[in-house]
Formats: sequence, structure tokens, C-alpha cells
Amino acid sequence: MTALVAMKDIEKSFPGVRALHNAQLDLRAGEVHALMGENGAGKSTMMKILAGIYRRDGGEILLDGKPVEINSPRQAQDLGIGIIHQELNLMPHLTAAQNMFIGREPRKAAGLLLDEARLNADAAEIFASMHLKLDPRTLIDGLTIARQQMVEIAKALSYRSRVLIMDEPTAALNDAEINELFAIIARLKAEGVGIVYISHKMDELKRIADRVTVMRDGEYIGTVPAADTPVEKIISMMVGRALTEERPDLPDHANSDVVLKVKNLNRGAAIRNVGFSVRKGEILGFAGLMGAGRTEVARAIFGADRRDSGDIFMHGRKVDIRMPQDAVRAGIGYLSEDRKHFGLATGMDVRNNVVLASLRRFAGPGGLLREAAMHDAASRYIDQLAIKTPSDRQEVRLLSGGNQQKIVIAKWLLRDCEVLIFDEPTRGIDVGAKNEIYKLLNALARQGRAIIVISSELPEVLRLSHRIAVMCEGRLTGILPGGASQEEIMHLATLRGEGANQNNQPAKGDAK
Amino acid sequence: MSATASTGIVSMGSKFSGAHRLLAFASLIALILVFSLASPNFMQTSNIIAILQATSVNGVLAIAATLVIITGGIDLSVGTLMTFCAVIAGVVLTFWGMPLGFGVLAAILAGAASGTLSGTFVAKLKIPPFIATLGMMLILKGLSLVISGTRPIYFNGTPGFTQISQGSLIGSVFPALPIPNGVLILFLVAIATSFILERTILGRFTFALGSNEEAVRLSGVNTDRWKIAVYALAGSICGIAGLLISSRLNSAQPALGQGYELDAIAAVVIGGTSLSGGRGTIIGTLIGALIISVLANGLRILSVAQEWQTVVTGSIIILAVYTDILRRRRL
Amino acid sequence: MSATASTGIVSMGSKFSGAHRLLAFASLIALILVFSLASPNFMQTSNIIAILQATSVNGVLAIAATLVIITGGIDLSVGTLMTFCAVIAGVVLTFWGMPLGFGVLAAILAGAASGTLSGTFVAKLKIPPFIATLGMMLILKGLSLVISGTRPIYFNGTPGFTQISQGSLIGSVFPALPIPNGVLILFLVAIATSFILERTILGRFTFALGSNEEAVRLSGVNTDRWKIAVYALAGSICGIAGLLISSRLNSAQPALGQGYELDAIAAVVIGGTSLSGGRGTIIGTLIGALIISVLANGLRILSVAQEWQTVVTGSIIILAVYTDILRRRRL
Amino acid sequence: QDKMYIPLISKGFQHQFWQAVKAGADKAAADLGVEVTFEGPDSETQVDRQIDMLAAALAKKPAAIGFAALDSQAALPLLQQAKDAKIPVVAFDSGVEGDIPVSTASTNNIAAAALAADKMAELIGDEGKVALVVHDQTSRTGIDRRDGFVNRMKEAHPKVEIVAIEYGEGDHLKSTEITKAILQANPDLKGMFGANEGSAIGVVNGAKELGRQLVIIGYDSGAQQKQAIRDGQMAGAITQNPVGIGYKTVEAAVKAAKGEAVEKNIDTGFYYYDKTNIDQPDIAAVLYD
Ligand SMILES: Nc1ncnc2c1ncn2[C@@H]1O[C@H](COP(=O)(O)OP(=O)(O)OP(=O)(O)O)[C@@H](O)[C@H]1O
Ligand SMILES: Nc1ncnc2c1ncn2[C@@H]1O[C@H](COP(=O)(O)OP(=O)(O)OP(=O)(O)O)[C@@H](O)[C@H]1O
Ligand SMILES: O[C@@H]1[C@H](O)[C@H](O)CO[C@H]1O
Ligand SMILES: [Mg+2]
Ligand SMILES: [Mg+2]
Repeated sequence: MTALVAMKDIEKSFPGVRALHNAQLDLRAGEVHALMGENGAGKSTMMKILAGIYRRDGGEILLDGKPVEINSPRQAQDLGIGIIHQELNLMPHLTAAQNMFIGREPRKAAGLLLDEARLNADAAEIFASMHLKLDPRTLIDGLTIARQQMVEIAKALSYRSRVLIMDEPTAALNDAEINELFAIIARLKAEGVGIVYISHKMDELKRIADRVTVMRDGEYIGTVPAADTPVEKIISMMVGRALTEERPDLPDHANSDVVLKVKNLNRGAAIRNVGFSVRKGEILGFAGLMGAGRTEVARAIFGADRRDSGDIFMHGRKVDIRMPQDAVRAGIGYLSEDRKHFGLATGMDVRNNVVLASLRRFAGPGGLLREAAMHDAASRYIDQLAIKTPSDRQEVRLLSGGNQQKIVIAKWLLRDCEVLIFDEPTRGIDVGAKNEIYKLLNALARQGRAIIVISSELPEVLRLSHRIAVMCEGRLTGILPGGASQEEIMHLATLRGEGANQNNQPAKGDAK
Repeated sequence: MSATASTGIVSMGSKFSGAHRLLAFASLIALILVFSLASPNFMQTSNIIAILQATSVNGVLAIAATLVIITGGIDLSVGTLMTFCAVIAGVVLTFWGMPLGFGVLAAILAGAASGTLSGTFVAKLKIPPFIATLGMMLILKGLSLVISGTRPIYFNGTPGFTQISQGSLIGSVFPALPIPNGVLILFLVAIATSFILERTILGRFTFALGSNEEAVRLSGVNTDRWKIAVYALAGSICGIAGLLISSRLNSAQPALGQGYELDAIAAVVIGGTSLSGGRGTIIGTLIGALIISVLANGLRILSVAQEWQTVVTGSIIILAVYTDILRRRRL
Repeated sequence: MSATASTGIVSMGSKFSGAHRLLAFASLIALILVFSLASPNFMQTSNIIAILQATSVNGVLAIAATLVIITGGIDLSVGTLMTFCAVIAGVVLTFWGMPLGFGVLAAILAGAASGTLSGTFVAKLKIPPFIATLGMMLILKGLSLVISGTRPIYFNGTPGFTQISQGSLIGSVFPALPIPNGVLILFLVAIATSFILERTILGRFTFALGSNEEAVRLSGVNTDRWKIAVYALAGSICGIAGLLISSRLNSAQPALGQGYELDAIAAVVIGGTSLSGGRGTIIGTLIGALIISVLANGLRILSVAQEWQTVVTGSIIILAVYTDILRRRRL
Repeated sequence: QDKMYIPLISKGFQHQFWQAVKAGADKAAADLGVEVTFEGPDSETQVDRQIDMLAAALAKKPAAIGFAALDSQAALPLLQQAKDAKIPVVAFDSGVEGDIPVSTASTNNIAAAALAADKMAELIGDEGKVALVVHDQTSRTGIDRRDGFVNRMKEAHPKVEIVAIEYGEGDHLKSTEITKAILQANPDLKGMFGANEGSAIGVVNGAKELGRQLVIIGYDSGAQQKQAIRDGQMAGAITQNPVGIGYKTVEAAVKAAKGEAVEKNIDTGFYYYDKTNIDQPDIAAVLYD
């Protein structure tokens, strides 16, 4: 059978970067085709060419065996090609429904007026099919990243495309939502839609992919069937070598000093009486479903949001944190889950983003900046985290999503805080680099830092955490030891209602 | 990007937009109260009408500016475009002696044409709106002088012309309410523009462009065309302003106009529309324009020395916006 | 957000910033060439000096505006702040009869104080920069009139005062180069500000604030303090402009200043600094300011009728920026 | 009502000329025991702003109004309103067209500028190139002074050539730059006329900065202009009698409000002053700082 889409010998360069060289992909109707590769391998670029956003420098694209020119997003749409972008592309001031149907609004009164009722009904229908409980009239601005991502997915579905590109759709989703998405994918597949699926979550391959195409450094490496290719094989195709997985070590911290202690933290309905502590050298994982309030807790501790009540102690001494700068001064760093809005100055270069939280350290007399030292620091992390960038002067905006995430991590590593809170640190990061980051977190812990990792990926929480705090609806429903099972976590993560409140009692397993 | 910081606050505001809109009147009401208490001459029908009349031109200009600002742009040419349109009406009515309707049409079309040009500069040539409309501001200013022969054009040959702003349709029906047509037109323009913004596809794109133009483009929309349409609509509204002012002055004053853009933009921003785009209301702009004229009128009625009027106006503008911010934060 | 559309263009420019900076002169050079060919009176030492001197006040104001604009803000008060500082110098030197140095210091400190106030409104009270500085513009305008008694203050009691702008240190060393001190000061201010922007922590935060203020705040930086510092620096630069203009006119003219902000901001934007913040250069601003004065001077030398001067100026501003955009796109 | 209230709506506020008018009005107010306010728009182009000021003044139910119209026709409806409300209007400065004003205290700007032209011609030997820096291209005073000067030259001094007319908004700095460009373009320029205080000072500054000697004739007074005349940088200038205009306006308004007869036209006069007569008491009386 002829492929639905065939991309051949695709070439694409940006100033100073060859993003694609001899890249190829063929997609059949009714298949899920995973596109895999390290951060910066060229996956997004390849798909943007298919979606009419970038113009290719060379090669050809065949649709149903016929060559096509795709010069604009509009043309791609007309050809039945839809895309869910890696970076959210929403209008924050518009509602979910308005976002989904922008440019395709239902009209009334002979096309003169918008039919807002039908717009909302149409959106609600799609949400319902996704089992998504969301009022179509909600402003995007007020949604969490995860829900914004769901809106993007709903939008893509509304086009009823024959080819659907999903660029890391699950990066911001939790398990329940991922399950929902996979059910949708299965339905689309049955309808004969061809799906290109990009993800760094290896476990997803086996669940939904039919075939896997691997890219490395912008080049085509190979296409293999998903079912009978071991994940290790795919990983080695991606990184060019085999990866050894480090077993988590679960040291006992019961006798180490408590570094950070949080008591009676409250903020509206989002945080209810949360208290816990983290010891020197310990990694405390935070698990929970979307909206459980983990991010809120982290932001409140960090002083990014005001809190209604609650005390924070460092080494037993109460610290007054009103603004992030107070937190950083007290030795607490927070890596936000939303890198684009809260993590990066995307218009600035790699170097300046890496040093952003430590800039004072590089300022000499008269505020003069020591660029050479800044360059050294940035270069160190570019090497250590394998950040793919032409130089430390490249604008961050031009890096691939995963590499942007690494820069945020580098920023906080350089700042060297005693307590580091990582909110979804590996979002969008490739397997190889993920491994590096896990190693790094472990090393930081061994050096005596107290670390909090918030992650929606249970395997990640399980693999990293020395203890696991679980939240549900703004409450801390329990703290489990490192070896806990997924079932135990899920139990606490769904423990609703007042009874679940730990009422400031040290949670199970919490250090006394 | 820099707008991100405020999203938290604003989004909450929009949650309570009903209450908030009501409260946005607060600064205005407070001002009116203070002036009413301070002088018996303030709260009189004739003075209220004078205030409304004084608001009409700036109000209409501010409505035009609101549209462009919601797209994330700025329009510095509203003032001189108004004058240009007035001059065009003068040419058609006085120089060519054509009937009233043609003059009205010519002014509005001239506005639309100029807006289309600005919009094209911005959308197609990617010239920053500040520069495109600054250029247009100067071009139109010069052209008004050239076309008019640097002299006011009087409309004495078209007796109906002064009625556009100074007559009172309402007053002829309800003699107790001699509200001048200029004020009526301001409210009609406000209602129509509000309707376009909230109910039509053009309005939807106006907000969408200001919110995230790239996202709109990636959705396959011809953003350029819509942006040009917004500028053209804004331009034709400036044409209406041109009719209002020249009808009020019974003359097209070719040198007037520069500097008016600042008052118009100030009304927009006082009214809560964000200069970074994506957010704004016509009712807010109306309130902003009213705050400015109530302030000017009230301080004059109180016989505040002119140099102090300026100081007080500056302070109250800051205070009014601050009060609004506090109120929204508290909600 | 709305900046996204243009990002593609800008990024490429920045890669070749060396070449691009050189090319940014192109519009300026082209203008100079055209005028030189059109009139033998244009390319003469005395006229070049006249152009430079005509640039000095606007150039310094534009440098101040550049700082604020890079943070993503806007400063409408630069013109009236300049006047206010001039009046303060007048008070210190003429009313109080203190020595020259005190007047200079007072002007700069007054500027810094006013900038600190604007910055505090923006950073602490979260008042949009447009409103905060619009309010300050009016307040300062009024205060200048009040303090001076709505009369110019002359500096006849301080003979050295006119030397600030009109003397020529360079000329006293190289008699062939009678470049007035005003021009020298413009360049010194430009170099110093450029240095601060590119090399110091204040400069880095200026860009960072304009790029993504929230990200900077969440990096544990006291963004408010740095923002206030930027406004204060901008204010003190306006103080220098106040000294330049009053030295040149040998008087503090309390009524002058409003309207100057537009020329200053225009110079900034023509110079390639983005009104959405995070990007900009002082050299660009200088070029922008020079384009404006070359244009004004050249058209006058060619005896173009004033109404046409305006038209041509508007067109060339659009054209110059468009050429710049095309050039960057091609790179 | 204790004191009679008389608002003066002028064409400007911040110029020294207007401040002198205000001073005269304030003096009359003190002498006659009435209350006076004085207001004017920022620029002489802002016809509608002046109308708004007039409307606010009417709302205060004044005994009489002093008004210097930027455009008489534009103000007609409000003036009619004043007339209907029996509020007498006294026109000042360049007057108000029509029959509404009970009295007009104004300067004949055309004649004044013609006098400047005659003086200019005399000083440059009745031939050669001259240029004008005028404060406004469209305002009554700007037009009258330009045309008064230009037409007089054409009629009486045909060998004098006017090579440039530019407008500098009365802004000292802008007028300076304009002057320098004009001088640059016309190396053989013999004289320049600055049509108000800011323009005249600009011409003096521009000539000084370029080190050019030429015959400069100014308009209005002010400390700087007087100094320039004393120093010989400026040959002479026309002055009106702004203090007198202000005083007479209020005086006439008070009379009219009381129902007394007032003179229809009060010519407040204009004078040419130079080094020789600047300290004469009659001239010194009409000059201001
Ligand atoms: N507009 C651009 N300008 C310059 N370089 C770019 C641009 N877009 C992408 N690149 C570069 O092209 C390469 C491929 O990027 P791409 O985004 O396709 O990677 P990716 O495989 O999607 O990575 P990730 O898994 O991190 O999303 C990277 O080196 C990136 O920095
Ligand atoms: N900026 C915001 N505006 C309004 N509500 C918000 C905002 N951020 C979070 N919320 C709400 O606060 C609650 C807690 O969200 P939070 O992001 O802290 O959850 P989380 O446990 O970190 O989950 P996630 O996996 O989604 O990050 C949710 O109901 C969310 O919708
Ligand atoms: O006579 C006055 C003054 O000269 C002023 O400077 C401009 O307006 C005129 O009416
Ligand atoms: Mg990608
Ligand atoms: Mg979270």
C-alpha cells in the first residue's frame, strides 16, 4: 500500500545549525508512528516542515504518493494535516472554545455574527468525547499547563485530520489524562488516521506505537516495528550507544539534620494545611494527580505566591519568605514546571539564562560583569548536561524544547542552593539526558543538598525518591518510604475529603 | 512576555468581570461626587452636557485607538487622521459644493483608506505599529495643511453640517433632554464597536491577534488581512471623529490634531485596556474618556489655577488607575 | 506576546549584529548623501556641527527613553522631566545663587528622584508605565510652571552655565574641530549608558526584565529594585538633558518639553529598539536621533515648504525603518 | 454673590506674552475688586480645547467673559449662548469676529508686522534676502504677522526678497534649529524676523551659534529679547501692550457687566522699540520681562 505521507531526503538548516540532513519518514493510514530521538535531533523541525510552518531546503514530501508543496499552515490543514505543537500555541486571553475554533467559528445571521452558543456546544462535545471536564468558556490564562495541553489536543481533534502530528503531547499530562489520550488515539487509528507521535517517555512506545522511526543529529537512523523491538535497541539507536541504568539507592536519612521544615501551609483551597520536612542528603518526591496542589505548595514555599498561613524553617530557624528573593537568600531554589513563562528569558542567550539566578556572583566592582567567568560557567553546564547549542551565545528561543529545559536546570545547579525544588524537571527531556539528570540529582543529594522532586511520572518518582509525599486536592495525604508501590501511591493520591487531612501530624514515614 | 507577571491578577479580574465593570465606574463616580460637592455649578444639565460634548471627540478617537491597541498595536495617527478626514469633508462640501451625505461618506472613506494603509504597513511590511502610525501621523498632518491651503475650511455653505454634532435629535423628541447629536453619535459608535468586538469574527480576531498572533497564524488564519481590517475600521471611526469636531467647530482646522492621540490612548489605558494587547473593552474606554473630561471640566469649574490643574490631573490619573488595580487585586 | 510574530526576523539580525549594526547606518548615510548632492550648503562643517548640536538634547532624552523601553516600559515624562530639572537648576543657581556645580548636581538629582518615583509607581504599585509616566509628565509640567512662577529663569548670574552646552572643550584643544560641549556630552552619555547596558549587572537586568520579568523574579532577583534603578538612571539622564537645553537657551523655559517625548521615543524605535522590551542598543538610538535631525535640517536647507517637510519626514521614517527590516530579513 | 466673576479665555497660557496679559488682568481685578481667572490651551491650534474652556467658564455663570478667539466662527454657538444669557463678552488680543463682543481690546497684528517690515527694509538698505520664523502657520496671529510682513515687503520694498518662511511653534529650541538651517541655506541672508517671543529668541540664538551677523527684528518682549536689543544682537522688536490688553479687557468687562457703556474698539497699540528708546518710560511701560 502507498504511504499516506512520505518525507524523503529532507534537508533543513538554520543559521549556524544543520537541523535536518537526509531525514525521512513514511506514515501509513491507521498507524501510530513514533518519531524518536534525543533532544535536538530534529523531530520538531521535521514535523513543522510537514505542517507548513517551515519551508524545507531540500527533499520531497509525498501525500498519497503524490508530491505536494506545503507552504503554510493553512495549506497543511487543507491537505488534512493537523499538528499539536510541542510548545503550546494558545491565545491566553481567549476561552478554550474560542481557541479551538479560531478562524473556523460557527456563524449565524447570514454569517455576520458569531454563534457563540454553537461554538461552546461544539467544544463541549469534543471535551465530552475526551472525558475532559472543562467549561469551554474558561479563559486559557487561568488553566494549568496540563489543561492547556488538553485544549490543544481537543483543538487538533476538531480538525478531523487524516494525518495528525503529536509533538510530545503527554509531556505535561498525568497518567489519567494520558490514558484518555491513548483511548482517543486508538479511536482515531481505527478511523484510519495516520498519527506521528513524538515522546521521550519510552514506556509509551509499547502501548501505542506500531512503528518507530529514530533520528539522530538530524539524520534518519532507521524504522523498526514497535512490538518486537526491545526498548534498549531503540535507545541505542537514538543515542548511538547502550545506556546503563543506575539502580536507585535508598539510603537512610533518619539521622541526618532536617534542612527544610514546612508547617501548616495554607493558601485558599489549593493548599490545605500542608506540613513536611526534608533532610540533608534526602530526595523527597511529590506525587499526585493533576491539580493536586504540588506546584502550588512549591510556589508558596518559594514566595512566588502569597500564602494565607504557614511557617517555613531552615535548619530549625524560622525564615520569613515573602518573595522569591527571600527564598533564594535562605537557600531555596525552585525550578518551575512552566519553562516558557516562568523559567527562561527566551529572548536572551544561553549564557545569560544559565547565570540569571547567580548574576551577582559574576558582578565585580561597579557592577561590572565578568563575561569570561560567565562563559566558563555556562560552558561547564553545556557539557555536563549535553545541551545542544551552537554556542553559549545562542538565543534560548532557538533551542529545542528539551534543551531549553536543561538550561533551566543548569540555572539552578549553578545557583547551588541548599534546598532545591524541581517541578517536573525532566519534562521533554530525552532518555539519555534524563539518566544524566537522575545521576545529577543523586549526586547533589549525596553532596548534602535537600531535594524535592515534583513529578507526574510515577516511575520517575519511584526511581528517584528516598521518601514520597503524596497530595490530593491540596492536602498532603501521606508520606511513603522510597520503596513504596504504585498502588500505595495511587491510593493516597485519590484519598479525597476532610478525613484525608493529616492535620499537621507528621505523616507516615516522615522523619520525627 | 513582560505581560505574564500580571496575568494572575487580571485573570481573576475577568472572573468577576460583571462586578469589576461596575466597580470600574468607581473612580469616575468619586470624581463626580467630589466636584458636585465642591461647586454647585458642576451638577447642572448644561454643564453635564458640556462635559459629554467635550468627551465626544476624544471618546470616539479613543474607541478607534482601543481597537488597534487590543491587537497589540498602537495608533499615533488618530488625531491627525481625524483632522485629515475633516479637511476631506471640507473639500467635498465647501470646495466642491456637494451635498452633505457625500461629505460624510468622504470623511469616513478617507479614514478607512488611511487605516488600510497603516494596517498594510504593519501587517504586510512588518513595520512596528508605533513607526507606521507615527509616519502616518506626520504624513496626514502635512497633507491636511497642503490640501486646505493651511487655512480653516468653513462649512457655511452646508447649513446642516453643524447639526451633525450640535443639533439634538433627542432634544427634538424630549425637549427636557437637549443632548447634542455629537454625544449621541459617541454612544452609537461605542455600541456598534462593542458589538463588533464581542459578536463578530472581526472582533474575535482583534482579541486573538493581540493575545498571540503567532498562534492565530499557525491556526491557518490570514492574520494580515484581519489586522488590516482592524486598522481600517479604526480609521473610519477616526473619520467620524473628524466629522464631529469639524461640525462642532463649523470648520475643518487643518493644524489641529497632533497631541490628541495621547489623550485618546490615555483614555484607553485608564479604561483598563492593556497596551500589550489581547484585552480591553469599549465601556472601559468610555469611562476613561469621561474621567479625563470630568477632571478637566471640574478643575476649571473650581477655578483651580491652570498650572495646578495639570499637577492635579496627573496625580488623579495615577490615583484612579491605582485604585482600579487595588480593587481588582482584592477581588 | 504580540512580539512573537517578528521574532524570526530579529533573531537573524542578532546573529550578524556586527554587520547589521554597520548596515543600520545605511539609511542615515543615504539621507546624508542625498542632501549633500541636493545642496552644497548641507555638507559643511558648520552645518554638520549644527546637526549634531540639534541632536544633542533629543539624543540624550532618547538614550533615557531607551533604557526604560528595554525593560518593556515606556517613559512619556522625559520631555517635561528635562524641563523640570532645568527649572531646578535655575532655582539653585539663579534664585539661590549657588555655584555652578550645585546646579548641575541638583538637576541630575532631581531627575533621579523623579525617575525613582516613576519607577516605584511601576514596580511597586504595578501601575502601567504608560499611565505612571503620563501622570508624571503632567505633574512635572505643572510643577515646572509653579516653581518658576510661569517665567523663564535666566542664568545670567552664572556665566559658566552656557559653556555646558555651547562651549567647546574639543575646540579649545583642536581649533579646527569646534565641536560644542553639548555634542561631546551626548557622546559621553551614549558611551557611558552603552557601557552600563552591555557590561554591568544593571544593564543585564534591564534586558532581562524586558525579556521575561516573571522568570527573573522567580530566579530570586529583586526585580522591583532593579526596575526602579533603571527608571532612576533614565531620570538622571533627563537631568543632563535639562542642563543641555537650558545651557543652550541660557534659560530654563518652564513651558517647553511636552511633545519632546514623542521625538525621543521615535528615535529609539527608528534605532531598532523594540517597544515590547528585551532588545535595543544605544548606538541604534543615536542613529535614530541623527536620522530625525538630518531629515529636519536637510529639508529646511532645501527650502521645502514646511507642510511638505512634514509629509516627507513621515514617509522617510517609514521608509528608513522598512529598509532596515528588509536588510535584516535578507541577512 | 460678593465679588463679580470674570473668566478670561485666552489663546495661550504659558507664553510670557500671555502671562503679561494675565498680570494686567490680575491688576485690574485687584483695582476693581472683581475675581478673574485666566486660562488658555497649550497651543494655538487647539480650537476645540478652547471651546471646552469657554463652556466651563459659562457654566460658572460669570458676570462677563473675556475671550481671545482662536477661531471666531468655531466659538459662535457658545458666544451666542453667552449673549442669550446676557453675559457680555469682551474680545481681546486679536479679537472676535461678529457683533457679539461688546468691546474689543486688540492689537492690529497686520499693521504691526508691516511696521517690522519697514524697519527691516530700512536697516538692510531696502534690498537683499530676508527670512521669517513664525510661531504658527494657521493661527490668526501667525497668519497676520506673516502676511503683514510679507505683503508690506512686496508692496513697499520690492527689492527685498523673502527666501524662507518657517514655523517653530514658538519653541525656543526648534526656532533656533530652524534659524540655523535657514542661515546655512542662505549664506547671503541679510535679515530675519521672528514673529513672537520664542521665534525671536530662536533667531537670535541661531545667529549667535553660527556666528552670523544679520539684522534681526523680533516681536513681543521678555528679558532675553530686551537683553538682545541692548547687546545689539537684535536690531529692534515690535511690542504690543499685553499688560494693557489684560487690564483694559477686565475694565471693559466690569463696565459692561454693570450695564455701563463701553468703547467698541480699544486699540491697545503696538510699538517698535530698539536700543534708542527701550528705556523711555512710555516704552518701558509696555515691555515685560
Ligand atoms: N528557528 C530555529 N533557529 C535556529 N535553530 C533552530 C531553530 N529551530 C530549531 N533549531 C535547532 O534545530 C535542531 C533541531 O531542533 P528540534 O526542535 O527539531 O529538536 P527536537 O528533536 O524536536 O528536540 P526536543 O526533543 O528537545 O524537542 C536543534 O539543534 C535546534 O536548536
Ligand atoms: N495560575 C493559576 N490560576 C488559577 N488557578 C491555578 C493556577 N495555577 C494552578 N491553579 C489551580 O490550582 C490547583 C493546584 O494546581 P497545581 O499546578 O499546583 O497542581 P499540581 O499538583 O502541581 O499538578 P500539576 O501536575 O498539574 O502541576 C489546580 O486546581 C489548578 O487548576
Ligand atoms: O501676541 C501673542 C503673542 O505673541 C504670543 O506669543 C502668541 O500669540 C499672540 O497672540
Ligand atoms: Mg521538539
Ligand atoms: Mg504542577
